[in-house]
Amino acid sequence: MTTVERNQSGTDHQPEERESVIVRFAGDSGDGMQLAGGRFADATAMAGNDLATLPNFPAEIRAPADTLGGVSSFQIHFASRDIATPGDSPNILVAMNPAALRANIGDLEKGAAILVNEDAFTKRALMKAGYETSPLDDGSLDGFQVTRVSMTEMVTRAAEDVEGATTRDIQKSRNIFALGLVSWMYDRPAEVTQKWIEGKFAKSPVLRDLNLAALRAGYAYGETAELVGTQITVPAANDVPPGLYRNVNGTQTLVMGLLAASIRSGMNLVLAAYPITPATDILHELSRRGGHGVRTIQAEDEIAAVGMALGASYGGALGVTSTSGPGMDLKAETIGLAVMLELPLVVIDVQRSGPSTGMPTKQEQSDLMMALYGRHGEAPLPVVAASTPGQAFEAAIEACRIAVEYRTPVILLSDNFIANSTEPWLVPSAADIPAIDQNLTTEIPADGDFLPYARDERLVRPIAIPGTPGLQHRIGGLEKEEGTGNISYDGPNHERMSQIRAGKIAGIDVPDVEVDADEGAEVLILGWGSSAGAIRAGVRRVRQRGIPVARTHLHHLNPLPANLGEVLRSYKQVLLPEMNAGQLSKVLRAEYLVDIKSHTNLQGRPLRAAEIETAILEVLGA
Amino acid sequence: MTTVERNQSGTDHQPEERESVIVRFAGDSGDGMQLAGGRFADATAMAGNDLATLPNFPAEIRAPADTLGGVSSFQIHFASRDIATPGDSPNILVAMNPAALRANIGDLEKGAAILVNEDAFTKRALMKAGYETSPLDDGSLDGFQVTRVSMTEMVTRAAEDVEGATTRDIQKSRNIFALGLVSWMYDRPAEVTQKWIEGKFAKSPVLRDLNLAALRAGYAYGETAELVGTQITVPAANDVPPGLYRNVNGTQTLVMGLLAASIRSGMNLVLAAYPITPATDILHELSRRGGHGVRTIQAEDEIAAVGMALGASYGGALGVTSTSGPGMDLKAETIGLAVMLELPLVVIDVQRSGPSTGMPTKQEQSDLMMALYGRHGEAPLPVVAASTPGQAFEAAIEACRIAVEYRTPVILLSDNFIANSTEPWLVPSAADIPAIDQNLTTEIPADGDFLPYARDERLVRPIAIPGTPGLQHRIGGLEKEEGTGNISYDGPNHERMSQIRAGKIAGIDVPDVEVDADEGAEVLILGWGSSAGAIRAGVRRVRQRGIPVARTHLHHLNPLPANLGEVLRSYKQVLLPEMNAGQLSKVLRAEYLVDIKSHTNLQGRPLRAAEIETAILEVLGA
Amino acid sequence: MTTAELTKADFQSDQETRWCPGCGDYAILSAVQGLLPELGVAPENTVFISGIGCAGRFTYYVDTYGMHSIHGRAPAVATGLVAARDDLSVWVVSGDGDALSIGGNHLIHSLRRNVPMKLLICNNRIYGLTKGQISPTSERGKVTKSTPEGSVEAPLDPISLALGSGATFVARTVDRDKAHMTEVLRAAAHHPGMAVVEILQNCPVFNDEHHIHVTDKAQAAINRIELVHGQPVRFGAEGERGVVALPGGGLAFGDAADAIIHDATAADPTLAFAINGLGDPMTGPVALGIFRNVQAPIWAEGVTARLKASRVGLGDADIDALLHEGNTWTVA
Amino acid sequence: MTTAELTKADFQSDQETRWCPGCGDYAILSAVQGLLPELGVAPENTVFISGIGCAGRFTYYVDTYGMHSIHGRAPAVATGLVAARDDLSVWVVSGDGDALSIGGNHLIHSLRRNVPMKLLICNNRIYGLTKGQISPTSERGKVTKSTPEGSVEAPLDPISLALGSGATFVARTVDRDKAHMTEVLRAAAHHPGMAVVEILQNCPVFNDEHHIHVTDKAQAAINRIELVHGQPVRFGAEGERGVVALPGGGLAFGDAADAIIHDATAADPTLAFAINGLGDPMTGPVALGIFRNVQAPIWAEGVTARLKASRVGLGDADIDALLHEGNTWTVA
Ligand SMILES: Cc1ncc(C[n+]2csc(CCOP(=O)(O)OP(=O)(O)O)c2C)c(N)n1
Ligand SMILES: Cc1ncc(C[n+]2csc(CCOP(=O)(O)OP(=O)(O)O)c2C)c(N)n1
Ligand code: SF4
Ligand code: SF4
Ligand SMILES: [Mg+2]
Ligand SMILES: [Mg+2]
Repeated sequence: MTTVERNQSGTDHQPEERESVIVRFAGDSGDGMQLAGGRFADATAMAGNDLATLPNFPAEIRAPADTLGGVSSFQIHFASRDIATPGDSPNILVAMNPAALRANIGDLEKGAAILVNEDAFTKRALMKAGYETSPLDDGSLDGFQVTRVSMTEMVTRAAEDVEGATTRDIQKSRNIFALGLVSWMYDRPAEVTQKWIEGKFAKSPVLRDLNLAALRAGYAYGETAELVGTQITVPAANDVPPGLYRNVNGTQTLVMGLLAASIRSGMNLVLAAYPITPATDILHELSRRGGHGVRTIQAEDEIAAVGMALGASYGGALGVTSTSGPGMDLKAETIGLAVMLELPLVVIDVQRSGPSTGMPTKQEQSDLMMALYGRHGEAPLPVVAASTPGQAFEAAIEACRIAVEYRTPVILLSDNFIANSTEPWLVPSAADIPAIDQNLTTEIPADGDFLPYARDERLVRPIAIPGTPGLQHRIGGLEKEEGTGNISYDGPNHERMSQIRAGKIAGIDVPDVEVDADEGAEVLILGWGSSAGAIRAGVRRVRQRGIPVARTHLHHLNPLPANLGEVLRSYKQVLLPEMNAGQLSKVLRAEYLVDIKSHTNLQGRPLRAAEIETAILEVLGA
Repeated sequence: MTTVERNQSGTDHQPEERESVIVRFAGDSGDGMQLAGGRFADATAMAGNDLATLPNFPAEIRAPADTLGGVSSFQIHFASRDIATPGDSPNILVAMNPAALRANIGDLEKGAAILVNEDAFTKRALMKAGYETSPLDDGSLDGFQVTRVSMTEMVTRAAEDVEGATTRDIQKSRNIFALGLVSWMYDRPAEVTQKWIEGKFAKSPVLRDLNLAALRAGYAYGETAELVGTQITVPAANDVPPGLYRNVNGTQTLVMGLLAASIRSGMNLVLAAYPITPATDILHELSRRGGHGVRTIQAEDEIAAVGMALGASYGGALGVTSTSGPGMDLKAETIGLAVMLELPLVVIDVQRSGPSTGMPTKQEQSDLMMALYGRHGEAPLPVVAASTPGQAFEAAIEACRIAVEYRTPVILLSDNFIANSTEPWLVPSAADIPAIDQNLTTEIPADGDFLPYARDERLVRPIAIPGTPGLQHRIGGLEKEEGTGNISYDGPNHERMSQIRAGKIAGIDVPDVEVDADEGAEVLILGWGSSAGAIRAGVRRVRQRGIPVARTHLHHLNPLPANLGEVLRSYKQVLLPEMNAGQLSKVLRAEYLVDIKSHTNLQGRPLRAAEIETAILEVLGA
Repeated sequence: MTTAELTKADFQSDQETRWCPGCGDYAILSAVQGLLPELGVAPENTVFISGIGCAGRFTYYVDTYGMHSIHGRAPAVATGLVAARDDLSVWVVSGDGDALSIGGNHLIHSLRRNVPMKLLICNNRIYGLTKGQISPTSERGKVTKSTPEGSVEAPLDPISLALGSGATFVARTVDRDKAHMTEVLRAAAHHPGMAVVEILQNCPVFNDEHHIHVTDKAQAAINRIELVHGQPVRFGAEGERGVVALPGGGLAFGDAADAIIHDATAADPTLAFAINGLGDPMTGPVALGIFRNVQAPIWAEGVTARLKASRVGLGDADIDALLHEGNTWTVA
Repeated sequence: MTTAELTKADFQSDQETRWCPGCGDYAILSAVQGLLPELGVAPENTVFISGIGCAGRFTYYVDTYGMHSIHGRAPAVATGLVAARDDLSVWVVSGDGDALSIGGNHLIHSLRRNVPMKLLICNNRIYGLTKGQISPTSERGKVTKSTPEGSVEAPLDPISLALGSGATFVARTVDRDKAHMTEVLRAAAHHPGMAVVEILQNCPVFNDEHHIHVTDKAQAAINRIELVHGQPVRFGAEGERGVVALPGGGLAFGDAADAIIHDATAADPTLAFAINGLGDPMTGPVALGIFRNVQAPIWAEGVTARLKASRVGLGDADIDALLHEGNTWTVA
């Protein structure tokens, strides 16, 4: 085995220091761009930079090679300071084929660097990408810093020493070559990737050696080739809080949150789900955790999935179901039943671009109104939204806490961006996680019958689960008599029960919003969900112009924080950017009669710092 | 056959004239109260009174005899002037058994008349109704005008002349006896009922004669018995517009509206539905209309039903599906598909009391938010609400018109009250119904390809149905490229398409609201759906106090009438009564930032004039 | 109270039954309540889950744990309950519409999974609660309010569908034969996997006497093909007829002497399927009894114990371990 | 252009196919596009409706009318289309998850109704589009991302389920045998009622060669039981084995000489069900061909003509007649 070493002294160039860099890897979906990007991100994290990533998949499993539809990309933004988004426009684009170049060039600003695998720019591939002439030759890339590398040739040569490597394997290692090269260019530690390769291919020495050779070749190419230009280095971030960090995406944290809530509450975790992009990974991740008191079920459809989760809850477990938009539609009736029964249930909606099948692999946060109102009748329930990959951990725990302690279904909103993008995460400690009290009734009340729809001071009902002697009772979707839970068609009782159900939800204790406000700020930028990063970055830009701004972010969409009305009314202007047509804006206008300005975006991608900056300046008339 | 004749001169009492009367028939669900009430209503309509009715069924098919849960009632309000509601508190209650008395007595004001079948007040029946002593004897009915009639005995005697009548048949004719008696008491024409009996039992002379005998006996009992007191007469209404009238419920009119729209548009009507109370009758009514270019399907579930309706629409028919709350939840995903495809589809939601199974036979209008927002993603669609049994005709036509002409799913909201209550209806003329233009594309465009997602000036797309040569194309739930309709994952295209879909709906031409305003009115009472009658009556009461009031009613919930904001802002106060927790209020507050006051009611019954009156006075601080 | 002392009364709730007079559901309820005490399962360890329909009311009348869920979804809810708890005796009570129309998908999938629950289909071949529309088991040509010109659809047969879905216990019985019903339900209760029992049930209001061919004594003598494991499949007033094997494969009606022996435990469901296909369920002859009763892996078997075991000692240390998985680094 | 002059190209749309290289769906598409011209139905009178999944993309590639609907609901949409229009040739293309998991209910109900549509199930025994989870046809023990410890569920068999639902045309074929596939599809196309065809389909990415036992030449020789109407049911490398009738009823593998004669038109679906139950679909032997092909009343037959006829002369007078039904009175 050969070792690749980070060796700055081997080159004549002095590395240039930058505060932040945005790199985008792009190639065919078979080219392993997600892998290359993910490895680059891990190495970057280990180098101590702050970072944010944005994977972008095609909808097809494997679209025909070299077509625009088949392009897959991975963007990473890393810096020596706290950053908030995967970045707007890449400083460098790695394009493994013509289609990748064509699909991504529009996002680049002039002056940006482009690194292409020139071997892939064949006539056929150019044609398939819709190029009539090669952009490498026809001048259309003028103004960009284009570097052409014969990657296919390079890996073939690098593989000469590896005995037993097939042509296919060699082709497949081009992404690792590119990774090696870019790692050199941005001075990333090669050891992290090297270790990963060694672990990953431990059982297949040929592949291990091949990939190590490709990595080394890429790295070495950077060091030696004049072509690549200056090496750039981004020092470790120094404005992030101290502690132990880990690079995570929002699926991992969400799953860890569920597990932590399950362990903290002592409740078994039952996840029933039907596969759907981008929610499926939650099912995948939890299915590996049988040892942690977890049972997962791949249901026959989303209706079954939520029914199963509810059945599990009825049996005393923490019943969870996860899905995306179309699956949410199907779960509505059972969620309404859970509202009526007042049983805990956590429903996770990993939002994607709608309506209908829409653009399943793209970003949107347009399921808020559905989460709040997507059921017949008066069926209020709590809605919690995760805001960043890291925060999804707390959001999941919060959703579980509310569901269990208030006996209610809770909708937890995540989205495609949170689920798939990564960021360094200050790993919390188990001891800091609040306890969750299931508070089951296990004894026959001394003073008489068990009343399943009696209330405590928070309007919460007692729960006795099957298996508890003497507390047998029946619950159902028909309206119930207060206290006994017997069927009741009495009008005033129904009104009272409706008010109790609503009052219970309205009374859930949620923290006040905290405002990050500059002295003299006249505009409040309010966000929810995964717009958090872009808003933070956009606000920073405006502040850098010396304009005072206030910013706050909602994690609870129902009930709303008690101080929110007051906060909204204390600013001359409120700007609410969201990746939908203005949904939260509607909710808040109705609630507080405040003339909130919407900034909306339905372009299937996360918001960008620049557009937030522009929107703020517009609102301010600046 | 014997003839029953209305014969006022046969009695000594001079009939007393009243402007309006409220009668409630109540009995066991097996007692035929709906039938008695319905016949009484028909006779009343034929007598030229204005009227409104309110049937009230138990949820059980046939609850155990004599229990409170099994009580069925039918209320009718009729008057010599225009009336708006089935009335708040009955002037007379007909109670066929103790349970009926107990279940209804609470709605009576002191002084009201009570007519009981005293034979039914057995020990066992009293006990089953929860009476420890007989209310007929224990003084608990003091203050009411109680008339005890041995109905069982009377019908048994009346049946002596009818050969072949079984005991069971005789028992079952008690409702007709009661009907006869009440018909005499309120001077209703007996011929109408008599004709109905003759028609209904044409094939069974025994039943015919038995029921005629029972009717006659009841009528005669009134004429001769001293007990019954004064006969009351309510002259024909004279403040209603002239024309041909018919007594209708909102199911009949809605079905006629669908048929009229189908005939007017020349499109075949395909209704696919899954049974659910109270929507099922739409399926029943339309299933009888095969001769009118109609095909109905009882689907395997609501998802299939809406899928079938959409499939039929795709084939060029007018696809309709009807359901109630729980079924709406299940249709959400397919409605979203229809939004994306831009195909006509009419979805009828006959609202009932929710959430979940709720109180299936009770009244509520709590599905508005779901109609507007109950789908994932940005999926706006038009929502039309019927306001009275008669108006459901126009509402149905309007829903069809919008669906067909704008190529969009439309949700038509009706409710339990509209569906089941009746009122005299000024029968419209076919010639006055607007034409509906399906406007199919049938020719290959001269200028090139057929573009299924091209737009006209209203943003409406062209439709070519299967079978049209040369215009083959594919549509689907994935986002589409503007114009061609090809799959597109392009972000800006998605945003444009989203805006087009929204803009098309927002631009639908709906009439301005008209305000019925008194000079100097400071408060506007705004309603939607079946609150229309109660609001009209409540407003009248306030006006009778000399207080100026303005009133308007919404039939289009999306898009909202263009002048609505202006109207709302031109009153100091806006009061919005609705049978939910304030749903429309929320929508309008968000839209117009007007501080609308809600009057809400979740008691499973229609609003009452008195509560509207009180609410108005409260808002006015009067 | 030990489970040995249980009586029928222990399984009767205090709620008033709300079916129409003469409804077959009363007899089914009574048979179940009569059987439960002898199963030795305490009321608190027994759960009834139902969907919506007249039959769905069942849950309220049994003094165990129970959930009256939503239309068609009871098997899914029961599956979820079992996924967390295989220590309970789980019963689902369903109507023909609930189980076979809106709930068809959950039915076939819970059957293939062999989820341990007893699912009773109260088959009155009609929609009772919604007042008389066709159900998926109504006969072709049936006139109802939704099919005034007669239904144009062939019925689903619950037995065939269950066998086609890989069911491990499949039986048919009838509300008016308490002894038969009890025996079939007893076997279902003892079946460790999923047991589906079709109970022909009268709806005197909307489909009166639809099963008279097997409930009227004289007609039943001719029409009831009794399935008894290990016994020849004979029927007829004198037991003179039999289900016989055809030389080219398949079955037919023939002489009692040639009758095949019923083997409910046969691995191959073919003969069960074939017997059910003979005759005519609407008019007879029709087979009653246990068609199939085989062992197969039970879904979620042992889950309660497994979850409990995996939870022993689970605590903050495990959370911390989870949180620290993978690459980490420290910022000082 | 007359329908006699149609060619494969007339059924090829201008959209780029987007399946993975080597996906079995290419072969299925090609077989269908090859068959369509000979059916004599103009492209404009042909409609493809699909659900969601890799297979669901099919619709975009056929130059007829088409709708890419939502997951599992294509049979319902097709039923509605047929309810209004029986003058079209309606095809539904589905995956194993689309048809049998989320869409199971619509499948069984459209089958019992015998709605005239051809429904193809591209059975790769995996979820392709969502990147590799078990499907309801995956074998017990299958390891996928959602079942890292192996699936604990028995698979559904589409043929058994269809037969249990009363299907009138049921067949199985395989993507790698174009001739067989075309023949089966041709018969399906000519079946006047609902035809369901299971096509064993390779997913090289997530379930490669799952059907190698019937696609590899040597293995296929041993494992393919060819069903040919009117022919003895024989198989084996030398045709030496056969499906034989057992004396007690039922079928088994035996000697070719004793093989039963396959009768796809038998009223009783028992033998079709029995043949399908023999062997093991995952490893072989497994029967391919047409299991059942019988005539039964066709749902909505003649509806286009009937609706048209009932519309002749329908106009304002009819609306007015409707509006005036029942008791009316006049206010002057
Ligand atoms: C989602 C939904 N759709 C429809 C209904 C209305 N509904 C209640 S019970 C029922 C069917 C009743 O038939 P069945 O299941 O055979 O039970 P039965 O009443 O005959 O016992 C229907 C359609 C409902 N409650 N929920
Ligand atoms: C309501 C809904 N749930 C889930 C999905 C996600 N989804 C898309 S295709 C698919 C299953 C694909 O498997 P299969 O039907 O076998 O088709 P294949 O891709 O294997 O051809 C799923 C679960 C969806 N689109 N809609
Ligand atoms: S309607 Fe029929 S099934 Fe329902 S309770 Fe009455 S008799 Fe029983
Ligand atoms: S994932 Fe499998 S089924 Fe889907 S296109 Fe690729 S090879 Fe075909
Ligand atoms: Mg039924
Ligand atoms: Mg598949």
